[in-house]
This record gives sequence, C-alpha cells and structure tokens, in this order.
Amino acid sequence: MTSGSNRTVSSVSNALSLDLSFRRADFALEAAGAFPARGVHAIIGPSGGGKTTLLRLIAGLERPQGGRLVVNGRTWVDVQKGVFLPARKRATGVVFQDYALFEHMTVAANIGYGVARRSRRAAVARWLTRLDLEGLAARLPGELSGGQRQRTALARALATNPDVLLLDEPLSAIDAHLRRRLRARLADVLGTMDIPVFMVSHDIDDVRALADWIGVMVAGRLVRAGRRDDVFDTPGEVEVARVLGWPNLLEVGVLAGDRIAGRWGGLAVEGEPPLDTAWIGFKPEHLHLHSRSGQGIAARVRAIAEEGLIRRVTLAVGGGGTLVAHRPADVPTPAPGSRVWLSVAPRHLRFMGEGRVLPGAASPTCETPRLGKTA
Amino acid sequence: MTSGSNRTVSSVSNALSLDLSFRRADFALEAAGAFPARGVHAIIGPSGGGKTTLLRLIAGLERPQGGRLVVNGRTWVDVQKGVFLPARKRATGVVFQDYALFEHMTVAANIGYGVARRSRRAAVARWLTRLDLEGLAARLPGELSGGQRQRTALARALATNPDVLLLDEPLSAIDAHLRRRLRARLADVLGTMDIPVFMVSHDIDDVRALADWIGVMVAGRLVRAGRRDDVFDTPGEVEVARVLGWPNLLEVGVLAGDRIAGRWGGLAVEGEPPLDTAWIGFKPEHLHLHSRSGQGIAARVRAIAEEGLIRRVTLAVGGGGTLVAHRPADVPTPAPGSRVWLSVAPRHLRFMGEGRVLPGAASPTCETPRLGKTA
Amino acid sequence: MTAPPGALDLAPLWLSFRLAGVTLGVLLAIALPLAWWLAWTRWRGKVVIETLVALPMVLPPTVLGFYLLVVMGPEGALGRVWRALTGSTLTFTFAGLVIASCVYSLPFVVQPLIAAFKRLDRRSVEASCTLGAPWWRTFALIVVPGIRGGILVAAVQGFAHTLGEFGVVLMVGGNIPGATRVVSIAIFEHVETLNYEAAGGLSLVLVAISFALLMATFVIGGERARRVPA
Amino acid sequence: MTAPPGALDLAPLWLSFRLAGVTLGVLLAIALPLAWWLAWTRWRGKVVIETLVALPMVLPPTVLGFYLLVVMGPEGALGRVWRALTGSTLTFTFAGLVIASCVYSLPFVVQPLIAAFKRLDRRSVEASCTLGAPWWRTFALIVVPGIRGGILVAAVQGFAHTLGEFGVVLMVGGNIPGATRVVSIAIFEHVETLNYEAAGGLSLVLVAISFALLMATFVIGGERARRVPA
Amino acid sequence: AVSVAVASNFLTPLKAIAKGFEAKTGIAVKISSGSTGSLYAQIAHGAPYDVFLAADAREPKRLEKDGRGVAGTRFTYALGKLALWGRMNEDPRTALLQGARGRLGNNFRLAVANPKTAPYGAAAMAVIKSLGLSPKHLVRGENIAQTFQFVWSGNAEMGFVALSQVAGVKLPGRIWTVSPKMYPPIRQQGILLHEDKDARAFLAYLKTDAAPVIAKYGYGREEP
Ligand SMILES: Nc1ncnc2c1ncn2[C@@H]1O[C@H](COP(=O)(O)OP(=O)(O)OP(=O)(O)O)[C@@H](O)[C@H]1O
Ligand SMILES: Nc1ncnc2c1ncn2[C@@H]1O[C@H](COP(=O)(O)OP(=O)(O)OP(=O)(O)O)[C@@H](O)[C@H]1O
Ligand code: MOO
Ligand SMILES: [Mg+2]
Ligand SMILES: [Mg+2]
Repeated sequence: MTSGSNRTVSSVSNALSLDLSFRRADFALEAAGAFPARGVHAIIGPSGGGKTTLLRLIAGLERPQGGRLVVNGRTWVDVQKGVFLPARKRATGVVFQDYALFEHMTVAANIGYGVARRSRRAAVARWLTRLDLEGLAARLPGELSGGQRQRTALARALATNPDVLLLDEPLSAIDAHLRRRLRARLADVLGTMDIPVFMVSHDIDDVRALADWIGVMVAGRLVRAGRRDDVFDTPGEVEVARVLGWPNLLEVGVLAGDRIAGRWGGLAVEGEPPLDTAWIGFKPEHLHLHSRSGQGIAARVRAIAEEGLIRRVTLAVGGGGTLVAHRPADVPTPAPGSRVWLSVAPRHLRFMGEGRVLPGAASPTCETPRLGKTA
Repeated sequence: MTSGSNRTVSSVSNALSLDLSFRRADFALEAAGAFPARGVHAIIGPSGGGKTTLLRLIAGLERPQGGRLVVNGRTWVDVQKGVFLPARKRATGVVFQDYALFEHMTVAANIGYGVARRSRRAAVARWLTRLDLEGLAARLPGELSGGQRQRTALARALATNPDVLLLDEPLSAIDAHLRRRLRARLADVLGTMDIPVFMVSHDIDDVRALADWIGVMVAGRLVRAGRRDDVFDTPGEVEVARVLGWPNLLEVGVLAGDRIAGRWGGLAVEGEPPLDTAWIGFKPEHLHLHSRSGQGIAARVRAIAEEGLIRRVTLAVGGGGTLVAHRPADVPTPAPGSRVWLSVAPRHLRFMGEGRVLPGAASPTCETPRLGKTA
Repeated sequence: MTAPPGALDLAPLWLSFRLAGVTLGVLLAIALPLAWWLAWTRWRGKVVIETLVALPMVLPPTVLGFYLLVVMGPEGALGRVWRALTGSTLTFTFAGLVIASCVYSLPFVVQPLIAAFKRLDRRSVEASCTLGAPWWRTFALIVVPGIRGGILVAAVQGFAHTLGEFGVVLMVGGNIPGATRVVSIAIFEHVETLNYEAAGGLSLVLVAISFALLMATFVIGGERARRVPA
Repeated sequence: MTAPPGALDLAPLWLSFRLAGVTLGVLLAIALPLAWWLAWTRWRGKVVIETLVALPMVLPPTVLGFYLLVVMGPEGALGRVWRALTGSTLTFTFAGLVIASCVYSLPFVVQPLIAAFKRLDRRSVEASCTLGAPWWRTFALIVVPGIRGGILVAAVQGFAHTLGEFGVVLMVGGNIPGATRVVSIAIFEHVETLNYEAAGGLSLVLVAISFALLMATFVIGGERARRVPA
Repeated sequence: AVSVAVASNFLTPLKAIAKGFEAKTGIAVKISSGSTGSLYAQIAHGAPYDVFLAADAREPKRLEKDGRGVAGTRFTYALGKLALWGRMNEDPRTALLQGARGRLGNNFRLAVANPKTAPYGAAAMAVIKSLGLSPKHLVRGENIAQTFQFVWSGNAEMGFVALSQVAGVKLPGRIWTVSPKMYPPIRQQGILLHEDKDARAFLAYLKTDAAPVIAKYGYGREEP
C-alpha cells in the first residue's frame, strides 16, 4: 500500500527480461518473464520451491543450463551465445537469506564495501541512520543480534545503488515493531529507485506493503505472475492459493452446468466454470453464515477466535473438511457447536487449476506485467 | 488459540525458576521469573534486546555472573555456590536462530543425533514425517533450502524429548502456507509435553497461536511478563506496546483530574490515571471516527488501505502525529483528505509507563505466572 | 649387508613406514588435545607454548638430533627416566626413533590442527552439547569431521616428513641395520658412497609408494563432506 | 672464517633470515594461487598435483639436494635455462638457494593454504562479487582475511623450516661464507668438529631470535579477527 | 657379531673387507656409517658399536683419552690419498695453476671438502696454499663425498677428492694424484670401543688380511 502508489510510468520497455532454465540434482527450475524498470516483485512460494535459486541466477551466482537474461538492454546471460556476465559485473544488490556478512569487518566497513571510496563515508553514515544501526558502526557482525545482522546486510546491499535489487527475505528476522518501521523505510527507498526489485518473502503483510507484483514459485516453476491485487484476488492455481494462505479450498468433484459439488456438498456458481477447474476457493471474509437451513452447505461451528476487529470462525463441513470464516467482531456469531449453513456470493468464488497435474498448467501461467503501474 | 486451551493444571510447583544476571561488553541482562511445568512462554522484544542471550543462559551456553537457575527441583546454576551444570547435562532442546545444523551429516542423522540408539530409527522416522521432511532424509543440510534447514533443526531439538524446550524463532524462515501447518503441529506437539517451552518470536500471529504466556525483553530486562491475553490487552509499558505493534501511542503532557492532554489535543479518561503514566495507547480497532466536530481530537484522513475484512485508516493529528484506525470494510469510511474527529471509549485507553526512564520500572514488572493456565 | 649386490634392500623402507605410522599415531594423540587447548584457551601465556611447539623447526635436524641424543642418552634426563622405567636405553632403539621423530614433526602436526580448531564452527559444538552428547561423542562426531581438512594436512605432513627426515634419526638412531636404519638413511648412504644407481632405485621405490599413499589420502580425504547416515 | 676465535660469527645468521624471508615471499606468491586453484577446481586430475606438491617431503633433504644439484647444475635442465637467461650459474649462489628452498618448503606452505581455502566461506566471496568488487579486491579484503589462520601456519612453517633446513642448502649452496653459508650449516659444522660450545652458542642465538619472531607472529596473527574499519 | 661404525668414505672398502672376514671367521659384521663427527657424538652418548673407523685421528684420540676406547688399540688402518679431478681434458694441475694466475673465468669453481670437518679438506687446503691459489673460487663440500658430487654433477670444474673415490672408476676428465709430500698425512684411525673377542679378531683382520683390499680401493698403508 505504501509503496508504488504515486509512481508514474517511466518507461514502456522492460528493464529486465529473463527466460532461464536450471538443473541441479533432483531439482529443476524454469522461469520466464519481463519486468519493468520500476516496481517491487515479490517472489513467494513454498519452502524449497526455488525462490533463492532464481535470485542467484539473476545475481550471476548460479550458471543456468539454458536461456537468456537481459537487463536494461544489456545481455547478462545468453547460454546459446556463450554469454555469462560474472556476478561482480552485474550491478545487483543482494541481501542473502543467511546474511553472508563479512565477519572480520565492522558494520560500517560492511556497509561501505561496495561503495566507491569518495562517497563511502557519506553513504555509510546515511545507511547507518536509515537502518537504525548508528551505535553499532564499530561492531563486528559476530557481536550483533540476529536482527542487527540482517539490517547490516540490507544496508550493505542498498548502499551500492544497484541496477537490480534482490532481497531474500529481508525482513524475516526483524521483530514486529522494527519491521513496521523498516518496511516503511524500505518502501520509501524502493520508491526512489528506478530499478526492478525482487523480494523473496514469507510474510503476506510484507508483500502487501511492499510489492507491486507477485510471482509464485512452486517446485521450480513460476506458476503465476501478475499484479499483486490480481494475484491476491484470483490465485488461478490451487498451489498459489495455498501459498497465499487461503484456508478455504475445495476439490471439485461433480461439474454440471452452473452447479459444482464435492464431498462437502454443492454450490451454485455464476455461469459455467472453466473446464480445467479442479478446485474452488474463496476468502474467509466472503464466507457467509446462516442460521437457517436450505442456504448452501451444512456445517458445525468448531471454534471461534478473536483477532482484534475480526472473529475467526472455524467450521466443520461434510467429508471431514474445515472452512474458515472471518466475521466482524461486532456482529453476533453462532456459538461453538451450533449448526449453521454456509454460502458464498458467486462473484467471490474462484476457480483454480490443479497446478501441478493439469497439462494446461505445465507452462507457467505467466501473465507478465508489461507496463509500469499507474496510481 | 490452538494450544493450551484444553490443558489442565498438572502441578502447582514451578518447573523452572531463574534469577540470572549476565554482562558482556556494553550489554547487561537481568532476568527473573518462575515458570510452571506446562505452557509456552513467548519471549518478544526488539532486536538486540537479549532474547537469544536469555535462551543461551538457560541452555548453559553462557555463564551468568550471578544468580540461580532451578529446573524440576534440580539446581542447574547457582553462582554463589559455584554450581554450573554444563550444557550437555541439561536436558534442553534448542533450535538456534541460525540453525547450527551438522553440515556433514544427513538430515536423518541430524535428527537422530541426540536420541538413544535403540529408539533412534523410530524417532527419526516420526520426526521426518511430522515436519514434512520425508523425501529429504538422505540430504546434507547444504542441499536444503532455508525453510527445510529450519525444519530439520526443529525436528532435531524435539526428537530428544527435552525437559525444557528453547526455540529461537522456530518459524521465522517458513512460508505462510507451511507455517500455518507447522504452527498447528507445533501446537499439537507442545500440547503433549509436560515441560516449559520458551520461544523467541517476532511474529505476533505465532505468539497468538502458540503462547500461553508472554515475556517482553527490552535492553536486557524482562520489562513485562504475564498471561498472553493480559499482555496483549494491557502492555503496561510503552516499550511493550511498541513491541506488540500498537500503532497508537501518545505521550502524555498534561495530567489533570480525569483529562489528559498532549500536543495532539485532549481526552477524557475513566477515573484518574496512575501517577507514573507517561503514555496512553489504544488498539486501532478502538479508535472511532466521527464526521462532526466537538467529539475528541481533530484529525485528517491521510490514507486508506483495504486488508480483507478490515480497512486500515491512517490519520494525521495535531503535533505531527499519526494514528491508525481499523474499520470494518462494510462501514462507510471518510475519503482521504476529509476532516474527522477521533474518540476512544475510556475503557479501551491504556496507561503506560515510560519503561526505560521511570525508576519504578527499573526492576522488571514481572507478574510471573504461578499456576498452569486453565481452559 | 644381507642384500645381494645389485638387488635393493627393502627392509629400511618397511622400517620407515612403520616409524612414520607409529609416529603419526603418537603425534595425533598428543597434538589433538594440545591443539584444541591452544585454539580455545584464553590464557595469555599460550603464545609461549605455541612458539615452543614451532621451535624445533628452526634447528637443523642434525643439531636437534644432537641435543636429543644428549637428553635421551644414558646420562640425559629423559634417558635416565626411561631406563628407570623400562630397564633399557632409549637411543639407538626404535622407541627412541619414535620419540625423536615426534619432537621433530610435532610442529607440522600441531599447527594445521590449531588453525583448523580455530575455524571450527562453535555453534555446531554447542548444538551437540545441548543435544546431550558427552564430550567424546561431540569430539568424534562433530569436532573431528569439522576439522577434517586440518587433520588431513597434519597427517600428510606428519607422515611424509617423518619418512623423509634423516638428520635426527641418524643422530639418535645410529643407522643400525634392522633397528634404526630407515630408508632415508639408506638412500643417503648410497649417495655418500657414490652409489647413485642404488640411491636412485631406492628413492624411486620410496617416491612411488609415497605417491600412491598420498594420492589415496587426498582422494579419500578430499571428498566432499561424507554423508553420515542415521 | 673471519670471526675471531671464541666470538660467534653472526653473518650466517643474517644470511639465513634473509634466505628464509625471500623464500617465504616467493613461496607465498606461488602457493596462494596454486592452493586457491587446487582448493576450488573440479578437475579430476588435481589430486595428482596435490600429491606431487607433497612429495618433496618424503625425500631426505640431502638426497633431494643431490637431485637439485644435478638439475640446477650447468648441465642440468634448469641450470641451462638459467644460464641462458642470466649468463651466470645457479648453484652456489643465493638465487640457487632460494630456488632449492622453495622446492623443499613448498609443501609446507601449500598444504595449510589448501585446507584454509577449502574452509573459506563461499558465501562471503559471493557477497563481495555481487557488491561489484574486482577479483583482487575480493582476494585482498575477503579471501586473505578469511584464510588468515592458514596463512599464519603457512608462513610460520615456510619461514621456520627454511631457517632450519640444511641438507638441501648444503648441497646446492656449497657452504660459501657470505654467499651460501647459512646458520644451519654453521651450527652443523660446529657439531661435526666437536666444537659443541660454539654450536650451542649459535643455536641459542638462532633459537632466541626465532622465538621472538615466532612469538610476535603468533601474537599478531592469533588476535581475534581484526576490525577493518570503514 | 661385530658392530662397526665407519666414516662414510671408507664404507665401500669396509663392505668388501667384512665379506672376507665373515667368510674366514664366520663372524657377522654389522656396519653403521655416518660422518666421523656424528659417529663420535653417538659413541660419546652410548651408541652400541664395538669398533670405530674414523676418517681422522682426532676423534679416536679423544675417545682413547676419555676412556671410551680401549687404550692401546688405536691404529691407522688406512692413509688417505688426495687426488685432483678436473673435468677438462687438460692436465688438471696445469689448469689449476692457470687458475691461480687468474686465467680462468669468474664462474670457475674448485671443490674442496670442508677443512674443519674433513681431513681431506685440510689436506687440499695445504696444497692450495702451497700453489698460491685464491680462496674465492672455492666451494666447500661438507665431506669428501659431497665434494665428489660437486664435480661429478658438473657444478665444479675441478675438485680435490679422495683417490679412493676416483681410482678404477670411469669418469670424465683427468686426474692428478697429488704427491703425498704436499699435504700432511691423512691418517684414518680406528679404535676398539670395548673389550670383545670378535671385535679384536676383526681389528686383527683389518691390520693384516685386509691390506690388499685397502690398497685396491686407493688407500695407502702407514709404514709401521
Ligand atoms: N547447494 C545445494 N545443493 C543441492 N541442492 C540444493 C542446494 N541448495 C538448494 N538446493 C535444493 O534446491 C531446491 C531449491 O532451493 P531454494 O533454496 O531455491 O528454495 P527456496 O524457494 O529459496 O526455499 P526457502 O523458502 O526454504 O528458502 C530445494 O529443493 C533445495 O533442497
Ligand atoms: N558474541 C557477541 N559478542 C558481543 N556482543 C554480542 C554477541 N552476541 C550478541 N551480542 C550483543 O548482545 C546483545 C543481545 O543480543 P541477543 O542476540 O541476545 O539479542 P536478541 O534479542 O536475540 O536480538 P534479535 O532479535 O535481533 O535476534 C545485543 O546488543 C548484541 O549486539
Ligand atoms: O667420511 Mo667423512 O668423516 O664424512 O669425510
Ligand atoms: Mg530460500
Ligand atoms: Mg536473537
């Protein structure tokens, strides 16, 4: 929300385009896309999906077996032509998942490492301040706490003014309090940059706050890429919905006209669902509870949890499944144990493919952003 | 929410009691408390506050300069008497912030390391399954992704059936999807354990889902300890509220009768605020917006963000401050730029001390839990 | 001289490898704890020990051998203790050679071990402790694999250097066929008596065997971290 | 022998330290890239190189010196090349000593460096690359500090061992006062002529200076990672 | 069995002698060789040798004086003969004299044994002095074997070696057997280290039966 909202389109051409394939032991990665000069691309996906590997490919730390990578019109990789620009010639700023700080250098020396000598002093001072590291300039990384280490890594990568910024979970070890401030600062920083930013993150709040675009990597494939809100709204593949934390995913068993059904019961949908539908899903806030029968699927209230303004209701449906509803805290909610009936407005139902199984999903659903985002 | 709710009181005596002081360079730690045999104690606080150090003190990896540590009636540390049980004789399970996996051993060997030979096979198989590591048993840690590494560390610590479990951000590198499942499993596992669990975490959701108690460490001091919901509801010190991510904290300037005021305006409170009050705070869902004047503090709507069922409204108040309100998404909200007036029901206002400054807070507000929690 | 003329007498070769093997074993047993202590202690006097350990290197082997001869001789401090304990003399025996070789090769074994211990990841040792492992288990399963590279260098240096050493061995051992006449002395003797062919032949055998042995060590030791299965 | 009888002739001492210093410099220049390559290459033949580097250790120094004398002599391969390049002979000169010492001490310098390179944290090198550092900057600021322990061991071994070495040096150098008469030869000579007092005196001076030097090295090198300020 | 410690220059003839002795008496001979100086140091520190055959008279004398050798058993078993070996085809003596007048290049090297440690070296130095040569062309071998190696490998054009090393061997260049008058006699002395029947028998054999072998290897005998 914070970042990107006031940006103007700076260029229609793409700053970075890639189409790479990479293999290692029993893991294979295929990724393709073109990315504008501005914007934060969150890369999300399950553990081991290849997010870090993708960043390493862009940084030049892994050598792909095939494909091309072009940044600002310059070819960084072209396997067929034998082009492979070494990491140090690629102006990438990288924050590693495990920091990789220079343990024998002070925090200040770490931050200034990639900066030209004449501007080093100023850059170090600026980044120490921006990332709340002032008092620690003379410390060695071994004398820092986990969060302090990560902030140092962040400062070090940002201080070089890179052409592409690669962040592997930049905020994961930072506590809630600081995270909020760092997130805002990061957003400010990224907002002043005319470069694409790729950020691996596990935190949906970070993605919401920082990302303009989302790419979802599952088992080495970019199964979905698109504007953040589009991906949030319409995951497309069930794997994507899982990554986004959608709790309500139902496998589609029977498919007849405008009605779909599974072991959980049946639901009416708007129009006919696409033929490759394997799952339906919806957000918890779109699940309505009725106390009278005849309206949708029968369920029993299992548990209720208060989370601030929201009440999280866990519901048991037929076939052993569980659904989750969010309800405003000020609306009366049936007590645990009560019997309720569930419905979802058809416009909130999302059809999804079985990412990994359907042949249609074998090539990534790569609805690649081609324009800078407007306000 | 998931864990602990159905627990019964197993013992009235404390399983672990500590009162330790520790110094290193320009950092000093003082912590005291007594903890029952059951329950998950979340330790939260800003980066560098000493959370990891506290766990290391309990594990026997740091030697305190003073104090005692007694676990299940056995004295692990008594500095005055010269008692210091070495780490390997303390039955602690530790998940390190940076994993500290045995890089030359397979995942299976890592997990089985602390288990007696006869039960090793079974334990390894069980923990591989419980933490979704089945296919990776024969891999080396160097061939794992970040999340896979952390799950291996978790399995290794849990496999030893320790007397005290120490988790330093056990879920921080795990993605949202998996995290939800792991959290639930962790809750199940912890639910079957008759031991105190100390978990450092940055994630308020983890704390909400897993912890029964919360201890807040700031600058080496346990500034607040209590039942989770009590701490969430009444932080007590402004530092604690910050750690919990409360966005609305106002410094109290004028204190007269039942009215308090600052640069942001004035508010009526219930009764007289305590004399050591330095701040007031309230949750965003308790901030009410009015479109007519005369009701509370004047403000201007700065930004509105949709977050599912919630609308997050950022408001500029007098004196350059910012407040945040959460509003249900289905209630009309004044457009950005509009002028509004803010109020908080007096019962939702929380008075807070200036943790670090007031002499009264110098000894930690350690309202230590003395009883197992009942449903 | 029991070997027929022309044929190579290989007994010294066997003696050398036995000496190098025994010496390496003794040295590792001494050097591992010593290096561990030197790497971790915060005692300020430890540089003195470090320096003392390194000192045998700077003396010419024959000279070092001379002083060892004095100390280990029947009137020397060590020699007298040894005689009191075992009833026999120490110089000109295999045991004496082992002791002398240990003194001479100690720095080459201790130093790489210290470096390796210093670089050992302390956290994995801590993890092992918290998992309840007794010190010997931590040492065998975590520490030793963690310093594999250092042990490899120490072993290669300790073994090869003892093989090639002859100044000390000549002095303390006295070139007694079958007992202290190791291959380095035999080759040296061939060179001294202008029997270059025999020297070349024996050198070639020594180099060939050492080559095979060292290469095997490097192949095995140089492998990527071995998998320790459950 | 210009020294008055009774007084110690210290010229060989100075020559030895000069030889050890120059040799160490040359060796580091050779061994750093060699060890780097051996540590990282995936070429399968590398164990052969590793083994070859270690081999000089197994030969008795005098024997090694004998073969070096042949190779570096006016009819030897190396000697001929050297003469073609410089017009002078290689044996019995300081330059010749340096070359011979390098061959002899190479394994003691290369091996700890290989071990150190293998343990170098690859990620910090990667981080340096992504920060745009050219290879020499990465090498000087990240790699070298990262293998400090290994360099320390390599330097101590290379230096001390060259100081103490005398078999090779004697063979190739010809014991020429002022040019190739190093301290180890001088001490050895005293022992051989039963002049034990002079041998003891010179040894003592050598050991004392070496002690001071090594101790200083350990004190400086053994410090906790030095802070590199911005 | 008899254990003999022998200076390395006499090792080869000793092996032949030992064979003859073993054949005649059936007593085995165990030989340990080394430099005279180290052997002396070892004997002084309890080395288990029965007989010591040095390259010199100095060490046996000292042993006799210290009581470590059996008094009255010391004798000269061989007289070393000095030879000048030059790799050129000129007469080495002529060439050496030219060298003395500075007609040989700067790279000219004359190898001698270390006069301090080897009697052959002392002998060579006496010859050099009498010829008036400058010491700047000298390279020193630690012992006579090393001196030989310097010339053999071509690193020195000439060298004063032991006649025993070059007699009857096919070598490049020419040899001048230096007149014994030009240098003090090189007395290689032996001594019995402790009373032993076999050892005495060996010494007796060395004095008498071994004479032809000793001569064959290029050593002289001291006229009694
Ligand atoms: N050095 C390595 N050798 C072999 N396999 C590896 C190596 N590093 C990673 N892998 C494997 O490659 C795959 C992709 O790993 P990657 O680190 O890119 O995942 P990730 O998406 O970043 O996961 P996480 O969110 O857990 O960090 C995984 O299956 C992992 O086990
Ligand atoms: N090895 C060390 N040497 C010196 N100081 C250290 C060392 N490790 C930690 N510190 C300092 O001790 C303090 C407490 O560190 P600790 O690791 O306990 O913090 P933490 O609360 O765990 O922080 P985080 O949430 O960032 O992990 C910090 O100021 C840190 O800089
Ligand atoms: O045989 Mo000697 O004593 O080395 O010249
Ligand atoms: Mg990763
Ligand atoms: Mg920590």
